[in-house]
Amino acid sequence: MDFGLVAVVVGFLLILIGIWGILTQKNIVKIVIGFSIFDTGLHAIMVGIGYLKGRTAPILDSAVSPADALTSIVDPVPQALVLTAIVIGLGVTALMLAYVVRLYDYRKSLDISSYEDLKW
Amino acid sequence: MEVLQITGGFVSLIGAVFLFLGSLGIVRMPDSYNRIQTGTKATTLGTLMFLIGVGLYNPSWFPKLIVLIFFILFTNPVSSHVLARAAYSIGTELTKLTVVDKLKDSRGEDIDA
Amino acid sequence: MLSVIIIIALTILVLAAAILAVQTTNLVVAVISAGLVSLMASVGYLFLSAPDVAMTEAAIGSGLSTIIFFYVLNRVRGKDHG
Amino acid sequence: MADTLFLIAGGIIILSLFVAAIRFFLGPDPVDRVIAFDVLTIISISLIALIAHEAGRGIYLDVAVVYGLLSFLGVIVVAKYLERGL
Repeated sequence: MDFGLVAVVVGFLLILIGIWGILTQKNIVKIVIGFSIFDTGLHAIMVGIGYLKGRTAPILDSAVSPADALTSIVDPVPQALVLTAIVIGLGVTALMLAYVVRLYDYRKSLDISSYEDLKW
Repeated sequence: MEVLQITGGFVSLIGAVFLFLGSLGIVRMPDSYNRIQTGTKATTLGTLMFLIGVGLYNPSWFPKLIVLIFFILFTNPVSSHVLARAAYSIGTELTKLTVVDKLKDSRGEDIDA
Repeated sequence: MLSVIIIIALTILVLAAAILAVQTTNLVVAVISAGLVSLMASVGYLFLSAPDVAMTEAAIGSGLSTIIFFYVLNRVRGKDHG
Repeated sequence: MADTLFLIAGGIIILSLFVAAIRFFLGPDPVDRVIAFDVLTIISISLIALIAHEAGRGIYLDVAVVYGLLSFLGVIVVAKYLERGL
């Protein structure tokens, strides 16, 4: 059983659930939660692409010597990308929540259908 | 060496049984306070025994496991205490089988308690 | 054999928690379910040989973002939602 | 012998993960769900120790230390929010 393929499939399903939450919910906080689930699915796909079957973590210690590191560790570059993406995702989520607070102070409502200033 | 590994396996098995009993308790208990009680005590003991069993199997991991064990031992009762206090103050109802509620009695008789 | 069973269990729990987070109407339950999605995903990262990603996901996705969400829920506390 | 014992212990841990998740998905009150979340975190710490034992890498135990710290903080924040004091 290839764990990388399982991670890609689960990440794709998480992205679908997140898009479903963003498109169907009326509450603004629920939309931000849908975005957060979308983000988690994206990270699972990126880590699943970098996985190689039967290999171990790219950290050199007593279990993995530097001599045979090339044939026994997984690809470390997608993991480094995902580390950056997680932190950036936290920043984006915090920015969206700051806008939620400002919108609530403006009109005292969390329902997305009560903000219709740009409708015509 | 073989004795140490088999001892570690048995201790881990007992810890896993305690974890299962704790999680069975939060399904079967009748109200929130009983669930807090069984979900904290039994699972803390189970986790400690499982980590000690893993440490007996691999003795070189003991320093990291000692840190983890002390951390769980100190923080887990605090969180359950804070949660039980919050559950009482927002008025979660007790089960019908409750015999005595000493917090309500002591709050009833003197005001500044 | 054991790792395959653990992977199947984690998959079921992640998808069920994500559906509960999107579907429920109580905001507290939704935020805790989103935390459970991050928790189970970070156990799953250990099977993909990525302990650094698992550590960051546990610290940020399950810990810090839950704290930020509850801070915001405290600021926007109204009468129509918990 | 010892490997068989660890295999049985792993099976019991997976079973208890599912049993605790039942209370998480059914629980009528938010307090019940927070308790189930706490128990799921504690079971996950044991699961991480088991994965580290199966993989033979001691570096995986650092993830469990981070878990222990943050479940504590998360539960306290939720309790303070429910108590209207955050």
